[in-house]
Amino acid sequence: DPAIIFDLGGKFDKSFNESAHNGAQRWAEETGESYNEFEIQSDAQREQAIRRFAENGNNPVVMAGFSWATPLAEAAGDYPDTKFVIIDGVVEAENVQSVLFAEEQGSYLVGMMAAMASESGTVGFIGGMDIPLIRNFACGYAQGVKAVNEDAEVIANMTGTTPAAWNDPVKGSELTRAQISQGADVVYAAAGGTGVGVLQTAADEGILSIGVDSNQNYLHPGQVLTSMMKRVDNVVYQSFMTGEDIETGGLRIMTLDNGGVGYALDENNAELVTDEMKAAVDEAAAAIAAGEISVHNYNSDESCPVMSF
Amino acid sequence: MNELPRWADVVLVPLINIALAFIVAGLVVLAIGQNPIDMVYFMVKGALGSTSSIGYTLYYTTNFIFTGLAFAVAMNAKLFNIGGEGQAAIGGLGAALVLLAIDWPHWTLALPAAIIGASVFGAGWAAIPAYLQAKRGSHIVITTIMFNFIGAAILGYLLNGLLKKPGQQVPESRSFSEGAHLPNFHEMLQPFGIAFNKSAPANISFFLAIGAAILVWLLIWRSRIGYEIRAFGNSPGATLYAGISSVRVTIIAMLISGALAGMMAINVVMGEQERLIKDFVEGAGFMGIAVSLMGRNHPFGIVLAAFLFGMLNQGGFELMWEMPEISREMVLVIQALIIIFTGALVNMTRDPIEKIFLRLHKKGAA
Amino acid sequence: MDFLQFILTLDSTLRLSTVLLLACLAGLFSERSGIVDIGLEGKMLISAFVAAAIAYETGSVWMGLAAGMLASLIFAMIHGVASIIYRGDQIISGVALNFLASGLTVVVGDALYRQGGQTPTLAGSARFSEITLPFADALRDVPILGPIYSELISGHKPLVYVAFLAVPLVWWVLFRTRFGLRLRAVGENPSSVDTAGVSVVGMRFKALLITGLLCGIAGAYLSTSQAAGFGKEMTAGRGYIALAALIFAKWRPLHAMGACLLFGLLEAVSNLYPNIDVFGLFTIPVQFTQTLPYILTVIILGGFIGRAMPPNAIGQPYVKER
Amino acid sequence: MSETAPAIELKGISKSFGPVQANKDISIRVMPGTIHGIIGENGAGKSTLMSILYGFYKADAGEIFINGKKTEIPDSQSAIAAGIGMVFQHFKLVKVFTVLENVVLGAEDGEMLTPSLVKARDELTNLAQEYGLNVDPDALIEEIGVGMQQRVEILKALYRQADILILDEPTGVLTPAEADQLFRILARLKEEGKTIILITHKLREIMEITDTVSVMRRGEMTATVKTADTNPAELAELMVGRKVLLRVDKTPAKPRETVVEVRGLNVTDSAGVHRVKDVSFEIRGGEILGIAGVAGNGQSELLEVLGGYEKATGEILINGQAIDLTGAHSDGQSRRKRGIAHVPEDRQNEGLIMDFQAWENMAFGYHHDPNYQKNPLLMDNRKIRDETQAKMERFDVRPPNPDLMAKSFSGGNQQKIVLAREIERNPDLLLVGQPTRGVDIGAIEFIHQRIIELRDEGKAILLVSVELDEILGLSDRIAVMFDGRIMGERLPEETDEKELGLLMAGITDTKTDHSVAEVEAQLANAGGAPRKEV
Ligand SMILES: Nc1ncnc2c1ncn2[C@@H]1O[C@H](COP(=O)(O)OP(=O)(O)OP(=O)(O)O)[C@@H](O)[C@H]1O
Ligand SMILES: Nc1ncnc2c1ncn2[C@@H]1O[C@H](COP(=O)(O)OP(=O)(O)OP(=O)(O)O)[C@@H](O)[C@H]1O
Ligand SMILES: [Mg+2]
Ligand SMILES: [Mg+2]
Repeated sequence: DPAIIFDLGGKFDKSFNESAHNGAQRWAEETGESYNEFEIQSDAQREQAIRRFAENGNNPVVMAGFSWATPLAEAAGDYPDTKFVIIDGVVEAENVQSVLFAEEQGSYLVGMMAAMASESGTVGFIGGMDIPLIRNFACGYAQGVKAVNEDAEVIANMTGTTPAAWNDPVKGSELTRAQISQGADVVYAAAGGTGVGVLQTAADEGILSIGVDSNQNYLHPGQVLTSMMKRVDNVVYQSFMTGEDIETGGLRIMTLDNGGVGYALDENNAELVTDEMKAAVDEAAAAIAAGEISVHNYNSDESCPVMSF
Repeated sequence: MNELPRWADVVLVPLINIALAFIVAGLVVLAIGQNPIDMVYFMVKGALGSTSSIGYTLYYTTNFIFTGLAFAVAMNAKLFNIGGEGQAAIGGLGAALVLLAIDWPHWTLALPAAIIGASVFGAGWAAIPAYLQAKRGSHIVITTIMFNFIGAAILGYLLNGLLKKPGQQVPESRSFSEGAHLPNFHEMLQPFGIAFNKSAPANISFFLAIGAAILVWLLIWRSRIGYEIRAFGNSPGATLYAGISSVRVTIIAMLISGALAGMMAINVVMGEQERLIKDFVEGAGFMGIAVSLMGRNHPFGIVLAAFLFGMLNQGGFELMWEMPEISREMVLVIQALIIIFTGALVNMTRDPIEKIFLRLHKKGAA
Repeated sequence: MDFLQFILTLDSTLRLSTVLLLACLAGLFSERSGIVDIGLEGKMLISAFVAAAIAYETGSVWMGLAAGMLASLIFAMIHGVASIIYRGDQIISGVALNFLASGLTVVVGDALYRQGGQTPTLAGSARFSEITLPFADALRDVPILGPIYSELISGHKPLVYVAFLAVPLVWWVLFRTRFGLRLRAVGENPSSVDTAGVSVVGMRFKALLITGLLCGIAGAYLSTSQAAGFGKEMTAGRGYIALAALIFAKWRPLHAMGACLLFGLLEAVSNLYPNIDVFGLFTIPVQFTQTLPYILTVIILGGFIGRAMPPNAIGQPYVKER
Repeated sequence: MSETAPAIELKGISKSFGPVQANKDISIRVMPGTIHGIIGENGAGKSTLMSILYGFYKADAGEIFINGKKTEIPDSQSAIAAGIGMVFQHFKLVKVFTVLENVVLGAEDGEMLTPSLVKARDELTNLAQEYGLNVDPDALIEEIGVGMQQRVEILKALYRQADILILDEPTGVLTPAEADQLFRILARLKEEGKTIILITHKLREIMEITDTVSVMRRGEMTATVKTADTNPAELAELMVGRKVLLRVDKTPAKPRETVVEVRGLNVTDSAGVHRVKDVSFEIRGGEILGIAGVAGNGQSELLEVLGGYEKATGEILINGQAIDLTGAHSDGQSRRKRGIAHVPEDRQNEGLIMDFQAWENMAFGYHHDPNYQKNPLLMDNRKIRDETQAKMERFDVRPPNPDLMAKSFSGGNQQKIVLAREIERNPDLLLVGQPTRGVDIGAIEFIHQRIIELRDEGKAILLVSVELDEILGLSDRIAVMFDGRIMGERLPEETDEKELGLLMAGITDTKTDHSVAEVEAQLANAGGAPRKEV
């Protein structure tokens, strides 16, 4: 059987892990087969969890989250017959497939939408834990905003520096209010479970919000502008489908072009996304896919041309 | 009035209390619709069922021995050091700095250096609350808790900045050099032809912990400073009369305590992760309190209690595979119940048992 | 910083202080009666969970509040049985109850909702909504006073008002009633209360009862007012900060309010201005601003702002016969 | 007599604390309008019996009758309802409360405080006039002296309309003049028809004021007699069960050269109170200097300075060499090295660690002794234990078992352990504080003999005691301290309790007569508040 290991925050974080979980579920429903899963409680359990699955004979073993990189690098060599997939991290090993997402591209699109929806010209970003990955979200978002409105202001806050930052909806809520007080009328939450508090408060306070990872539009219908989709579910689904034959030893990048990232449009936000908005964004998406617009990746040089952290 | 025979005091009462804790935990399990017998079975099997399980159990045991000893040393001076968590975290920082500083040629050189790094940093982190307690009377319980938060923030800051491996997401340091690798049980037992799981994290730190327990025993019950620590703990007022400096005792006890807590990092940071990660302490600092209480602040008892808690931890981990309906936090519930029954509610069982012994005694005398 | 933003910072301060204040007043009763309560954290946590779960199940936030208070009360009573009746160590009992709350909330929450210990998101009547005071909208545009009234004073969730109105009430109970006199006496010298014909056990249990109820409100506030549901470990050390505020306040209700507002302000400022730029010379990192409440607590406890004398009999079980 | 019911009748009261049987089948009758004394050695069970009557403890067996009616007294509330008031050996007052609040506590009239306080203030004025019990209702307890505190306790009982008043060792903390004042109040209460039970160790007081007296021994009531029909010697014998030497047996001192010289000593404590003012004296080898004084007048600080744990200014010379009074080397350890041994006033909180075994206690304060080290790191526990065994036998500690915890020895035997430790160190100067507090008469004899023996070996001894009998009996010279100063020095054979009592109240002109009011006013002037619970 294949197996999936979730990151801290758990499979029902309404965000990243949940997206992975959905992919696995979809596979199970379609194939009628079963898989193993595990939610770790702390960083120190990572290696133990990987080994537990490998020794149990699960194959492939998919893990979602950048934090898996080091423990996987440690363990992978001991199980040459097991195929591993790591999402958001890079491990150079024969039996590991590394999957990265071009978050900056998806964020760019929702940034454009934010700028167009904003009346005040000020938009917000609330990140989870302050790490390069999240800064990349912020940077892509800011680039999208500036592309629409050169003068727009982007207020960015990170929830914290510990993994607890993924799970602090109260803090998310306060940060949202703080940004509202600074004039923001659209906030983008890239903060895992913390984002639930962001979206909640935005809805309570009558401003728009943007979800992340999964489609979060349904959380507050009519009040979530869109969600930056990071199709972790697709990666998990495909990995499970391919099974033991999965190609390893390389890096796979999920972009706008190959459907890895995108923005969500459904009945919950249909009224919020104007035709004009949609047209502009789709055009940009095509341009990015074609390489005509290049969105700067924060990770490439640990800096962002349009904002500082 | 101590009418309980010693064996009843140190064996019978704790055993009854642990049993009570498990009974209540069992009720919780029943309440969420699961079978408590299965739970215990899978936990024991998960903790001792294979050399891999044993390796993990001993690995956790090692942590708990260190943090338990840390709490006990301070507790003998009646100082509630709730700061094991932060002291271990900063101890890890100390060990990591030492191990990252140079390319260590061999673990026999790296280990003593890391021990110094971990214990000096751990002790340093305990020193400020100790000083504030001794000199300014600030309640050590609160200050050490605050230092847990501050320690975590410092570690977070450094792992996001100075110590972070460039270009990576995870707030963790780069891995230590090969030479800093500590022999694990597999490597240690192989020469004797004993097969032990290759990847189980138990390592030579386990023996370091046992050694520390023996040293703590000598320190507390055989040395002069230990005498002073116990005297101060039993009767702070009396130390003035005897010319024992309360400031000195408070600070020394806390330094030793912090150093021991810091040593936990040898097991985790050096022995298992081989790099500095965030939150590697995983509550072991807090669990040290329970371990020490159960072990009645005595090194021998602490080693046994640490093993029990190690089993719980590892058994609880395995339980998630066997009974995914039971959240791993169940382990925390069991541990909390053990603290409640063996720590806070001791007299609930002790009083009646004492009465029984008193009656038997009177009958015997008559 | 313009005036409105200043007001909004204070507004945020009020929201953030509320939990601390409720917990701090809760701790005041316990500690004034001579019982150390390091378990404020756990009581809030269990209440936050139960309140969210019951509010979700019944759809009524008031049911949730009541249930949360009950849960916290049960924890307070366990602490009472351990420390009053069985003369157990109060710190150990408190620490253990904190663990128990951490574990139980997730075990039960996971068993009920299978969401990794979280409760489902609360909506509508399962959450507290804001109260707009009379004329708030009409007065909004009056300079200075308008924003103060309509932003700062009006427009909070009911429990915020409960917390701040509780302050004078607690003061009055403590210093103007028979109960208050006995409460203060039992924390100073329990045998004086005993020989005066008042039950020490009874007084201490009454005190813990109030502690339990107030902590219950604090916890329910977290999950049904400030957030919309329970999340694992959502108290995040606020119980300890409340305890520190209590010491800072020297166990007095009005001072407690001041201390909690200060901690709330620190949190609000660190939310609003995570990286503080000092004259463009260097930046105070966010880790520092976020850690400020803890650092401040240590400084306060270091006696640099006057030494706090706790109730005389605090922490010691009352034993007549050894 | 048979027609009036006794105010109090106890029948077959028994009470155990774990293995200790404090009261065994005790019966007693106290007639209304009388003062009934209870005497007995320490630990005889007097306080326990009274606490049972007051509902503080619950008896294991027995019945209580109040005014002929069987009454259940499960708690103090019921005792108060039955008209009983009690002044405990250790006062039960809230120190940070005012007098008024202490009086009202537990006897409030309703939920609101203010009406109760107003009413109590009036009532206190009345009581003050009626019985001469003047106290400032708004004074904080921690700021008034012990004598005043005792009045508050009596007022508490009267405010609750007690008809039966129990006083447990009320004079232990009072000067003779204050005690006289108390007895006048008690006489007045008796006139009013109140019944009083008085526990005391002082046979003189029993003879002076009681109508009947009961004697307790080892938990049993051994006798009840009319005071008029007995005498102190008989009572002492009833108490101990054998004839007792009520006087100390000693030969005149043969002083040698000066061992300790104290010059211009001043002590200010951590609270900023000036405790010892300009004290100078000297003690020669082979003599005992006794320091008399009401507790809290600087004697304790004097001992602490000499013992090395209180800082001071001035000069102390031991065998002609100055010792450091302020620096880093001023602690108990350095004093011991200079040949000073110290039997502290409070053996349970200072002299011993109650949860240490006897042998561990024998090293207490001397744990740095090189003889006790096995090697530079470890102590030689076996050696300490063997030494302890021998010392315990020499000092007749019962049982002579070095492995028992200090707490499991009786008070007298605990004191012997401390004495054994300090005297066997063969010090040049022995400091002794309250050597026989809480010790039974048999042990007192033994302890006094040991102190005299040490003197006869040529050592200097500084004795601090609140017991005037002890001071008069043991000392070769007596200094009286009041408000931190030495009021004067007397020779025991040339003075008496009355003169010392006046000096203890700070009155140096001891030749003329002084009224009680004068003594009292003088005491009220004394500087420092009482330092710790006595
Ligand atoms: N609360 C208690 N717990 C245990 N033992 C006690 C307690 N109170 C008294 N005892 C023991 O009971 C016995 C009688 O004590 P009690 O205080 O009644 O004596 P007493 O005659 O009042 O002595 P004293 O003259 O010292 O006041 C003693 O052995 C004492 O140690
Ligand atoms: N508070 C207490 N708790 C437990 N045991 C006690 C307590 N007080 C006294 N005891 C025990 O009771 C016994 C009698 O103690 P107590 O102090 O009454 O003796 P005593 O008759 O006063 O003797 P001494 O004259 O030597 O003081 C002691 O052996 C002691 O072990
Ligand atoms: Mg007594
Ligand atoms: Mg005695």
